[in-house]
Amino acid sequence: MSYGKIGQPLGRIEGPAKVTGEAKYTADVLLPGMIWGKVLRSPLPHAKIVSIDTQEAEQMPGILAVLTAKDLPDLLTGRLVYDMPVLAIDRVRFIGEKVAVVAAEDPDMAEDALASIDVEYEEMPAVFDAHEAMKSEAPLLHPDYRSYAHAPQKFFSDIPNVHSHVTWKLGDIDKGFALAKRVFEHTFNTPAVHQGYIEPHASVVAIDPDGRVNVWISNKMPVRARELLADVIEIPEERIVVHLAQIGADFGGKGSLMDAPLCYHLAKRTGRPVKMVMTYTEELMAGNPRHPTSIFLRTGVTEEGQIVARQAKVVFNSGAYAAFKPVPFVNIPGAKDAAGVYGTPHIRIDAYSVYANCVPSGHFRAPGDLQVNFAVESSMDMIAEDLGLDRLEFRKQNLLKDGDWVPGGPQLEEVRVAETLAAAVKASSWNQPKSQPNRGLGLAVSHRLIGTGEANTQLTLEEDGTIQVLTPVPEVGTGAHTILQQIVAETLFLSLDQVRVETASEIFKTDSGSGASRVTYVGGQVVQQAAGELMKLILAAGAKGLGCAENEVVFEGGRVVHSESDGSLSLAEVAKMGGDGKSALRVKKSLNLSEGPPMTTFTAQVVELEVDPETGQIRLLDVVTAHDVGTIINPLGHQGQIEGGLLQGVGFGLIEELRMEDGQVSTLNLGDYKLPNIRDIPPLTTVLVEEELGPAPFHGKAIGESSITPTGAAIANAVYDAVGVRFHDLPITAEKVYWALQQHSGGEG
Amino acid sequence: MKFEQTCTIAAGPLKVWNFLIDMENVSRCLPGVESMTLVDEDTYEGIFKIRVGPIALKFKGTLRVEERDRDNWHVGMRVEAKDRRLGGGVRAYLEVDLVEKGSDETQLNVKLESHVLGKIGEFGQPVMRKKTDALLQEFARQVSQELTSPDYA
Amino acid sequence: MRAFEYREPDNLEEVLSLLHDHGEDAKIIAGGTALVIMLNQRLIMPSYLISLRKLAGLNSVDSADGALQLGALVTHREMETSPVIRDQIPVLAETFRQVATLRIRNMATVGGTLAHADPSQDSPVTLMALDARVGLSSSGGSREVPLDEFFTDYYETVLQPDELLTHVQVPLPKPHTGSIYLKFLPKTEDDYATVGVAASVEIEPSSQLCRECRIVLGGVAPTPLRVKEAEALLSGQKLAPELLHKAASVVQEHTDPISDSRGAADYKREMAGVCVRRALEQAWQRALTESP
Amino acid sequence: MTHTIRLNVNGKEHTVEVPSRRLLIDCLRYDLGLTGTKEGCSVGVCGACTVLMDGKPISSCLALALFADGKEIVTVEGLAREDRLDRVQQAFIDYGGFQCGICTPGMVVTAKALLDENPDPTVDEIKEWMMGNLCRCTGYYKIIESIQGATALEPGGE
Repeated sequence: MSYGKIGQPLGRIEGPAKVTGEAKYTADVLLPGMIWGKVLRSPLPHAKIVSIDTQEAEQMPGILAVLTAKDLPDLLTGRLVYDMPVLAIDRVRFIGEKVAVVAAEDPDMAEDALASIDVEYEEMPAVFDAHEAMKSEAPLLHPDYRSYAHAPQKFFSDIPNVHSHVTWKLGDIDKGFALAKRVFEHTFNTPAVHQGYIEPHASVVAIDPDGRVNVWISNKMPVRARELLADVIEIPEERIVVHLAQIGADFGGKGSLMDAPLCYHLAKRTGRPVKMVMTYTEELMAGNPRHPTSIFLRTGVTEEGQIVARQAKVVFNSGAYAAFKPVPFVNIPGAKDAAGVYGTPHIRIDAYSVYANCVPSGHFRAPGDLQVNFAVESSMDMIAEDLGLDRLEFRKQNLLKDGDWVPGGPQLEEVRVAETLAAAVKASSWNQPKSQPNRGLGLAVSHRLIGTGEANTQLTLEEDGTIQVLTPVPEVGTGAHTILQQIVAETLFLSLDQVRVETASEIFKTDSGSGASRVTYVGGQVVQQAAGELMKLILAAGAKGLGCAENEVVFEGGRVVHSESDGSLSLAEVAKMGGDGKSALRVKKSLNLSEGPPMTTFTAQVVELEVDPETGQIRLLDVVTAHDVGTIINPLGHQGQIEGGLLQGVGFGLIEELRMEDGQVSTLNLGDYKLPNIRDIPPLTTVLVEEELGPAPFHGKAIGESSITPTGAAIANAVYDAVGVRFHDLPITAEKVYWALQQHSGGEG
Repeated sequence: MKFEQTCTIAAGPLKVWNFLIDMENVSRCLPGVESMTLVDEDTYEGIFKIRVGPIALKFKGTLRVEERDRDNWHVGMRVEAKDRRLGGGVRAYLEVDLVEKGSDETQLNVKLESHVLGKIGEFGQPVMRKKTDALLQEFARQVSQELTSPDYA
Repeated sequence: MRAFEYREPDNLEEVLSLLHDHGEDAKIIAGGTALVIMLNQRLIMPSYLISLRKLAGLNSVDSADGALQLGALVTHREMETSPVIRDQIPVLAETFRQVATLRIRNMATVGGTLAHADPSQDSPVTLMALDARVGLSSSGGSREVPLDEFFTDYYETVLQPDELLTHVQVPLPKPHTGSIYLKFLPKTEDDYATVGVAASVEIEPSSQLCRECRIVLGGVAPTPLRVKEAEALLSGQKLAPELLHKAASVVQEHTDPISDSRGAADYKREMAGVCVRRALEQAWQRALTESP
Repeated sequence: MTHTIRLNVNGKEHTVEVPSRRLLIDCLRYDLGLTGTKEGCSVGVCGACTVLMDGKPISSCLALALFADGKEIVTVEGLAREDRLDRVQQAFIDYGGFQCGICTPGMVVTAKALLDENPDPTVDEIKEWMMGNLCRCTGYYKIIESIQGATALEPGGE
């Protein structure tokens, strides 16, 4: 199938704004009379607040308000479960929790005042490790968690501090292990990792004289944010306008209200617009990083090397609050992939999300998938070796097939994992003889079900003949707006400059926003459908204007043409006669997909690396990433998603760790919390295994969360291949490799 | 952060004990203590200064003796102090144990568990650890020196 | 940032007199790359900031009497790109090129990095291995201090509150000398060194024996660490693996690293050994190729 | 404790009254309203705040506003000339050199300085020059392609 606009490697529609500095992010919002808010955070991981003395701070120059929990309504908030106070109420549960907030004429003055607030704490026993928190003697962080609004009753647990326990099952796990000849048990751990977006969270609130609340916020789900904000500031949703700004990347981390409720309270108290921008230190101390996770796998394999049973226990450290988890079961969805890309008849997966006195955890691109894939794909290599099987053949033998079920997913069709894996292997040096000592190859395979949810749009034929596409989804950087433009232009046979994508949240009641790689799938479908309906309206209005019947007109060359006469109308002309005379033609559409298609997408990666045995340092020599893709709507953006995700996967595998000691994050700026830079990138080969059969418009598939997932495991497997040392914990730092090698060679003499 | 220091002092345990339960001696042996005043039987208020390069910390707070177990030669004291200018503080528990090695020889074991809080804890934690370790070492050295100096009776 | 008074004298006398008057209450600012962070984080709160940015005369690289004289205000980028330095002491340009990123190098100054005395910095290590001396001035007079007597502790030096570091003197390497700065970056390419080693080896060209050498490490002690005991091991000797191992283990004994995000203390100690071996080997190679 | 500074930003002279503790980034963003320059890490690592001072890339988060007195500053707003994008800007769009765009002002300013000094850089030279600019979205591959692509375009604007 060939298209006009689909498949074009187009630059971003917001490109000129972004390269000239005109694009406005929340922190760029400047309002007359605007003042600044800064928060005082808890230095203790778990303590009662005995008293807070703000008197001195209030007297300081430029200080306009100092608020503590006593000044706010006694309400909790969260992306789903409401378990987190806006300012700590009587008790702090992590180092970095907000205790008081100051508004001042400038940020320096606000900082001046913070040091003068005196808080007296009474320390309480704290627990930092999720497994420790699950023990009977552990201090309880939220004794009343069952009473929180939207707490997921179906997933309550009697285990201390477990706020959600979700089980996924296929077949009968006991039967599965009974069939197995060999049973393997492995445990893996991954650390907290910050999303690393370069824009720290920012919020601005301005209250109009009539009480209307204007909000700017780095949040990818503005409609949902409005709903959440309405609850926690007790203002009806209709009185709140969330203005959409550019978002300096999300990667799952920008779905909460963060400081917006505080901005509101300060604005209300002072009568001035209030801005709060977190410092990056605050981001690292009190953002919502990827969950530290431990994964226990129990695998049953037959004599022939067939996997027949997989039991998994995945423990997610939620940190002090579950407030940053958006899904209804308030747990991490990626746990359901604990059987990997392998057809396994008997599966039982238990995911526990556990409170502990650390920074609250949140979503980060492919939430849970990376952690679990690292475990699953490492264990595949370990089992193969133990059974004396080739690790590639062992995988091939067990791959998912059409008709297989995946936990928490559908019965699969169009399974293309074998092709994807073969493509990755073929593009790599897998089948070449091992070149040098201390070099190794590793592979890993993952899959990801496409995200579901609700999407909305409004399409309008404007009087100048252009189409305005309104979406409540902000551009978080993934290129969503460009893709929506392409889909509408393609559907309406228009040139790109005739389609303008604009954002607005006011006119939509609900919306899932950006996330879970759903924008192209759900958001694409809704604009495609709306465009189809708009075309019908255009043709009808055109026919009316041309004085003929609807079935006598066609849309050709951007005009409504009466096929029998020469008569035609431009879109601008149609617009003027459309609808009820003056107003433009308009379609407003909503689409809510609760079930995904019976299709998933696969990624296979091969990593080649070299280990310096004297230092443990790892150098990536080559990375091949192969993707099972449908029609690619925008190759430039598609490849960008692959490359960006891959480097985040490399960070997860080799570099990144939000280090904590007794709940205190010790990597508190980007000088210590290292993100990969331009000199750290590995040589990369991308292979696209294309077939036009995706579920998204024009048979596209999702890509946003694909390349990040298998990299950690592929690296771990390559390290093992290179030097014979198996790592159960990420990241695999030079230091860990060095000591493991010392031990290793010590053992062998 | 946890620290331990051990040293041997050429003095009997009773002599060392009597020296250590006098907070004036303790404060003198601890570098950086600027003042220490008795509030009640077991509580002292004081000021303690430490420098890390250009960063000058001045902690003001209390020291409370919480354990004084003469039979087991064990003292435990809690320190809570704040630096208001910088915004941060320390919370620490210091344990001193004496082990009789002979009538004229005592092993001094010092154990410290400390938390550096707020701004001070956020930055330079590793250097603070080193400094604290050095401080404890110096404390043990000073105690030993004073006890064995001819001036101390 | 806490408020402060800003002074920007255009002559040295005024700088020194301000320092004399305000001492501990004042801070000198040049490039600002380290100081502004500490000010911004409110780790330091001086009453006065004395800027050297309008001060003339301390920003040149001069070659005279077998030495390079570096003004304290020469930037890292100038050190990296200066033809004189590249020609006469290439290892110095190589070292400065490895410091942080271009933006930092455009601002940070030679004097600033020495006065800041962060033991993880690169250039003090190489400068020490090159036997550099620093010139310090106060309104009471001037003195010169060898760099290996300059640093006293983490972020601390012999600089008195009323003193300013005005210049650095680096003797030109003797003939048949090879020098290297090796920056060990196991995590990402933009980081402080987990271990940094500067090695300088002068050989006797006919015998190829080591006549004299310098071994200085960064990141493994409260100050840049020169290990004379290891240097002594090498003098009069020929390069051989066992000798390098011996030198490396002597170096390891002298290290006193801290555990941080760049590595635990025991790992840094091990790496100090590896890096010293590698650095000596490379320096030796350079010395050999220097020889006609 | 305020001071009057005179600085030239993107070819325009400004006289601004600033407190001594004002950072250059805040002066540009809030005193002059030039919010194109972004603040990321605040410690000179991420490069989002990069501006050119007398032609050289610096971190405006590490410079006091007072440092800019008498200097020429170029920000991202100063690259395009009369609606014509600089070639670096155009190439970043054409080659997909950004996604969320928060690092882009610092990226294009830094890349512009590179091409001013070295019109035909190798990949290694691009990497060395650009190392101080972090991007979390692209994985940098398309940033390298953008800069290489820019060298093939006519120098823009002027």
